[in-house]
Amino acid sequence: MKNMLIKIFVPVISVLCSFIIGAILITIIGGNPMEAYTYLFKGAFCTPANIGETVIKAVPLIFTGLAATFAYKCGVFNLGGEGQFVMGAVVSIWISTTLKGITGIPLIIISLTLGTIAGGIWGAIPGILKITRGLNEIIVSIMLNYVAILFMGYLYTGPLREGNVPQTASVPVKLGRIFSQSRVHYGIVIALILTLIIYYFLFYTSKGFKLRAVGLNQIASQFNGLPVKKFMLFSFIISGAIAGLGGSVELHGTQFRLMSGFGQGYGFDGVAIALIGQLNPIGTVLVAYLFAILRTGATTMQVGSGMPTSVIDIIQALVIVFAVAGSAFINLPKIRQFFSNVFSKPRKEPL
Amino acid sequence: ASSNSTSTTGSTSQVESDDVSESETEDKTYKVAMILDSSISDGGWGAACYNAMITAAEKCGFETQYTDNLTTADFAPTMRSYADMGFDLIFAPGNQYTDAVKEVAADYPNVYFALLNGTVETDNIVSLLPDAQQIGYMAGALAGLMSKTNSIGFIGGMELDTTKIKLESYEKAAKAVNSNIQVYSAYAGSFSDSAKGKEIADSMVTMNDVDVMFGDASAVDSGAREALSNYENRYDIGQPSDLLAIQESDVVIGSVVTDNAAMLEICMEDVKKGTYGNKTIYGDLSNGAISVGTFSDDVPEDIKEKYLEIVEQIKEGTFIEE
Amino acid sequence: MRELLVMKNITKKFGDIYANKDINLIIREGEVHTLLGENGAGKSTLMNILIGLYQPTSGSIYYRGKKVKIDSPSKAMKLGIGMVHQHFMLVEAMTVFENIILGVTKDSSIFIKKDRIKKDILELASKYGLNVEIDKPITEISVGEQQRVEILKALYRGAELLILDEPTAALTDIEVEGLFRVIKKLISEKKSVVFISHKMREVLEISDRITILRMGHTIKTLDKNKTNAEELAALMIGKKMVSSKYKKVSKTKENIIALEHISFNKESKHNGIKDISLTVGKGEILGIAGVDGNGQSQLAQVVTGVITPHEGNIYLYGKKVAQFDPNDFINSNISHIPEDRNKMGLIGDMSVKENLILKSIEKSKFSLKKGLFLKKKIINQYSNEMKKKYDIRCSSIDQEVRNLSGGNQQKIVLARELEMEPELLVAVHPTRGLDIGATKYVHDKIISARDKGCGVILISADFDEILKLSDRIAVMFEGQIVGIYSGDNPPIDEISLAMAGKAE
Amino acid sequence: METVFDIIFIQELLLSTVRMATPILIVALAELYSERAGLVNIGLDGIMTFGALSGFLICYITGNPYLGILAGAISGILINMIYAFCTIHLGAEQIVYGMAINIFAPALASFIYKIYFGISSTLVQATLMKTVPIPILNKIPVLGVVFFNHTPIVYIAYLLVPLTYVFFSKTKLGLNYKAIGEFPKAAESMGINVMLNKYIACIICGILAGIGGAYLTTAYISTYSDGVVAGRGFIALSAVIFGRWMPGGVLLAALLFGFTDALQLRLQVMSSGTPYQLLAMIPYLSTLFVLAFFGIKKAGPKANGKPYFREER
Ligand SMILES: Nc1ncnc2c1ncn2[C@@H]1O[C@H](COP(=O)(O)OP(=O)(O)OP(=O)(O)O)[C@@H](O)[C@H]1O
Ligand SMILES: Nc1ncnc2c1ncn2[C@@H]1O[C@H](COP(=O)(O)OP(=O)(O)OP(=O)(O)O)[C@@H](O)[C@H]1O
Ligand SMILES: [Mg+2]
Ligand SMILES: [Mg+2]
Repeated sequence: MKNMLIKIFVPVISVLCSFIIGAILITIIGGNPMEAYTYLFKGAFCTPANIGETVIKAVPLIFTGLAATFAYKCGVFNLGGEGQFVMGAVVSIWISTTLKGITGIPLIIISLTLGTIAGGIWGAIPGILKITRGLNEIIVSIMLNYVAILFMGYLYTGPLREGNVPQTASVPVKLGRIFSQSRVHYGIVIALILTLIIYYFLFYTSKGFKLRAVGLNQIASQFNGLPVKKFMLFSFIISGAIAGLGGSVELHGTQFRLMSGFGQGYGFDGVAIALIGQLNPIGTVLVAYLFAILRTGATTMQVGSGMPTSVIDIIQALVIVFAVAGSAFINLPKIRQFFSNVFSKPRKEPL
Repeated sequence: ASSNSTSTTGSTSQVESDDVSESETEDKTYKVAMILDSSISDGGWGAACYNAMITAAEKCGFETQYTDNLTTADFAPTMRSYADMGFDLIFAPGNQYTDAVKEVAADYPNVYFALLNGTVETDNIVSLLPDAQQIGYMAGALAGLMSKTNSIGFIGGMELDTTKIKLESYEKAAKAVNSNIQVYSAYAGSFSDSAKGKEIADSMVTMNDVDVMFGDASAVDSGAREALSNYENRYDIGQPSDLLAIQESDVVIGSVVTDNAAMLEICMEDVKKGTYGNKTIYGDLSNGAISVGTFSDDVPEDIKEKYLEIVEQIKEGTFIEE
Repeated sequence: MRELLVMKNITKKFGDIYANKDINLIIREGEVHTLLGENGAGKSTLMNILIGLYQPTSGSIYYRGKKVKIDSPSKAMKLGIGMVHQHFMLVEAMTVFENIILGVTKDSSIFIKKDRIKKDILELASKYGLNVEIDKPITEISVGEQQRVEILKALYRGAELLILDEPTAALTDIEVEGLFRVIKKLISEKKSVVFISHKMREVLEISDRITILRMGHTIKTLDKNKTNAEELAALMIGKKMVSSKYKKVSKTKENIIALEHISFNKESKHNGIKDISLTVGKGEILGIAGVDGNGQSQLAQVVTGVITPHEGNIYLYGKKVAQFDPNDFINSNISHIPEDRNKMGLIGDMSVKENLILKSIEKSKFSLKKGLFLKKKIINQYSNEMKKKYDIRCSSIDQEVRNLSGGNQQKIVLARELEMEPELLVAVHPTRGLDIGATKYVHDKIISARDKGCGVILISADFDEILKLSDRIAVMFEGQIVGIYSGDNPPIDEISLAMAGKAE
Repeated sequence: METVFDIIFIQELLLSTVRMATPILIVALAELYSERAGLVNIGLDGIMTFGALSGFLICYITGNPYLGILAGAISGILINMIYAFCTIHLGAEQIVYGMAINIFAPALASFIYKIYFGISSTLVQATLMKTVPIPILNKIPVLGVVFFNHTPIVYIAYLLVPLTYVFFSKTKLGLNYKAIGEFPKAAESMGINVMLNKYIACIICGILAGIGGAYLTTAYISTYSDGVVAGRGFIALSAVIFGRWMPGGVLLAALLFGFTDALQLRLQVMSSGTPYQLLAMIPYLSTLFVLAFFGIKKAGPKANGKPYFREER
């Protein structure tokens, strides 16, 4: 009970803190913080369309966040979310624009599936290099991000270019919209179902349990008969596949084609989201949604109040800084002790 | 900051009708907004487009606003926000925004869109199309005339279509004025990595003895100019602003100026008159949207004369027959 | 004798738990003062307060009559207090030399004057008979040697009060004797020693005075000469303890495991095993005696499938093992109590419950459809049962095992391994660091497993333990088996010589 | 066309390699100091950007590039203190704070630039640091130009490599410092002040990463624009891992990146037919191949990335 209270209380306080500093900043540059924040709120929540935009924004973040969560749970640092996201989309666009004779939902399903596989393969590379050659996955996955993005650039300026703009053709079939008032597409449903599956897998199945064990102590896992390397490779592949599916969904749901800047920054956002969400799939979704609120709201706020875009980025960073600092703060041994002194009945003998 | 936010809560599909009636009253202040995927302070494309909007807006009495450093995924939502906020005209300076503009324009029939380098014409989208070929020809001709080493260079930021056309016609024009010309080109893969621009220019000079360069890569170009300034008799041709009119330089010999403001002005007037849509405003030498910039002293009089003659031919369409 | 140090009313809370409550302790100059207490009684905590690693919740410390505030280990060092921690504080990526000079500011030079310092250290080492290979990386020296390095570290810093927190847990008898010589030399120089150990024989041999802690409280301080083992044990656990003697059995015909010419050589020649042939029968305990660092770890890992031998074969229940994989060995009913419970046995960040079912989660008892559905209720029920049956003291089965005392951690490993009803149990240092109560408990469990027909390979550096439990004793030296003896009336002197490599 | 193995080509290629490797080297050393104390900082890109801005700004105002470098160093420290406080004192996740810096610092830099310079159609230029050839040495054929005709920052960067080596393997402070990244509790119990050293690590990291950024805008090019850093921080991060947490290795890694990038640009100029994206992949792919070929099992400082609290078990 007291834990729940603290868990809700602290993020709220942290976000408030960052807003106060943001307000000071806005005032300094001659803006009106109240007005700005009103826009922020309106932008994120005011109309069904705006709420929809927020959800749309959250979708790719959920995928990359889940990808990071899955890898980190097994103790592997997949920083290659962006590359896997992009490769998923790349294969999807290739398949869906070249495959003849299939249309409609079957085409989407094929396209998403192959995108997922592509992400999985891209994720498998650092995994294989790690378990066979002992290479550090961080460096490999960062390098692969650059390669994937350049490869995508090659495709949309070269072989898959359509017309006179450096971009690919648009996907022939798009993910359907759920509501008529907003652009929210079925990608969010896929994301949420995936979240539940991952949550169930990690915390309610034996394989998930073992995967977490490997993530926490590899040596003990090995001594206790868990196939450590298999799990590590598996988590790389699944992590990549999740990101790849994310890229595919983003392609079919919102972007429809590849062009410069596709998927930019989602990989690292995902890592931050997963960590802030305490490596819990549900937490990941919530944090991804918070990020999305900040971003859609921020767009409106910037547009409405006319502040430089950078101010919005500063406020966003402050939210991260304060939110994480807040939760780290209450987890400090000293502070935990303080809380337990305050809340619990005193005098408990040692065990 | 905006003050009439009360009427801007309309849904995506339809902007409320009182907005429309409002736009017909005379004392309405019109508003124009610009979106940008790079920075408006990049000293290149972004800055030029922004300044064009400011210039045009001052003339036509528009209020202005901008959002820069956008990622691809944010193009559409940002324009939607502007549309919701009651902006009349949205300026999207680049054909990479085409999709997003089309999508948002379809949902906001009463908001107007100006798409630079675009090829779309609808009821509320107007394309502004400075003639990339003419720009390339002009730069190429000047480079060809000025080069003493018979090697000239080109730096692209990304492989945009306009960039490719510029490169192509740059090469053609240079070869037309000097058949021995060799053209070297490279892409920085970025519009902001100035250091890379410097390295590319440096390697072109040292390896290929390039002595005149032209670039289509914003901040990267300024890096290239820095490399050139380390050598004697190496020159750069500027664009889209008239660089020598703003800043002194011992490298820049002239600029191919694109006056997007003139084209934007036409759009703004159309907005006011209510005659917006279904057209492409071409920008070329003949309507002054493209022009010859200030020359430096390094350009000898005879070359200048010859060059201006060629520009005249380009304007007439007789320079290179296709 | 003058009082060197007084700790007054020291209280230390961790979260809700009082690790120390109003503890009073007086250390005199030139004495060996022993702290005795069960696992989790608060000995290490008290000493960590003294060394400045922990800050007491309340209470005060007087050193040479002056009140002092020890807020960091460097402060303690300045006062002349040095400590050898229960868990080694050695940086594995560094050499012995580097570990010894870490943080020392004896001379003002920026650079490390290697040759001069080395000479100093070696002089000090030979003065106290602490034999160390100064240029070897920590990972390449044995546990016993690591212990010597720890002591050297403290001495090199010029400690007047040396705290030794369970220094003998990982040492063999011969090494313990060496350590006691060091302690006696220190005392003769008027230095003081705080000694912590669970081994009553050692406590009675070396101490001058003994303070007993129980559940965070000071129970009593006694003079060594005015007490005996029984009284100490009773004070420690709060009740009388009956020590047990186990009967020995002779080897049955039926082999559970047979090793034929097994060799494994990983890095150095000291680190492998060579040409080992052994059998373990049903219902017998084969004790492996030997100085720690003679290949016992590798032996244990080979017979549990963790590492693959380079040469030789292993037969399990008469069938040749084709592939070495821990999981296959587990499925063949082989249990393993590994030498380092924290590193190899337990997942510290997981709960008691999760560690208990780590190996058996996919059994139909706990899950359906190959683990797709877990029977959470049954798992909880089982864990609570185990908590009771094995007397695991934790606040709940959901507590992270990282926060349990060593004894309780070991009980979790024991519960997990024995509940599998193994046919072969490989137990490596099963009672290292455990108090006498817990030790007896573990011994009883191993014996009862044997009596149910389980074959046991018991590897221990504690010779007493080997003698007490083993039905047969094999002696290891430099990776080889140098002799096998019957556990009933074993020739102790002969075995000791064999352990030292002096068998004929 | 010239042959590829032309001596001038090689000289220019190497010169370009040295120039391009320098910022990566400085920043990789920054990360090396950070990770050796157990602090993984992926916010290098952000610190560099802010260093680039403040270096440029001060250089513009004072006309002195050296003051610009100093400003870069100071601002690097300031930015990195956010990371320092949250990760050292609060024990918060290091990756998250690196990310936060990567969002925060470039935004702040962009903001300050716009406020100060407004929007102009060309980039504002400041004074560029002059090269200071080293007498005699710069007369050595080929190598003289390649190595001894640079700005002082370049010399300092390369000098830092042996200095760092000496610091970590020959000095007491270096030994103590390394112990913190390996086993902070042991270090603490040896009387080493872990917190203090971690802060020092953050200060060094801030200084070097800030200088790395300021180098770009005061000694490499003389303008600032958003995005000047262009991902060099992440390359530096990789260089540390590639270099196995050793200064010599880091130098090699930075040179490899610099070399392949310089080569790639030249290949682009020479072969205009090849899609540039494929050539631009060369630095990344060659890194992967070199790594895969040699294979590194080294995991870096043991306590890297883990929070440390004195009273935690
Ligand atoms: N850092 C810590 N955080 C939380 N609890 C702790 C910590 N250190 C010790 N404890 C708890 O304090 C109590 C005393 O532990 P301590 O390590 O002092 O026991 P001990 O007497 O040394 O036991 P052992 O013989 O097993 O070494 C135990 O309940 C333990 O769980
Ligand atoms: N008491 C001792 N006195 C002197 N040297 C010793 C002592 N104990 C062990 N050594 C030496 O320490 C060195 C390293 O032993 P190490 O622990 O690395 O090997 P090991 O124990 O055989 O391997 P494992 O740890 O797998 O059992 C050997 O040279 C060994 O002889
Ligand atoms: Mg203890
Ligand atoms: Mg050993």
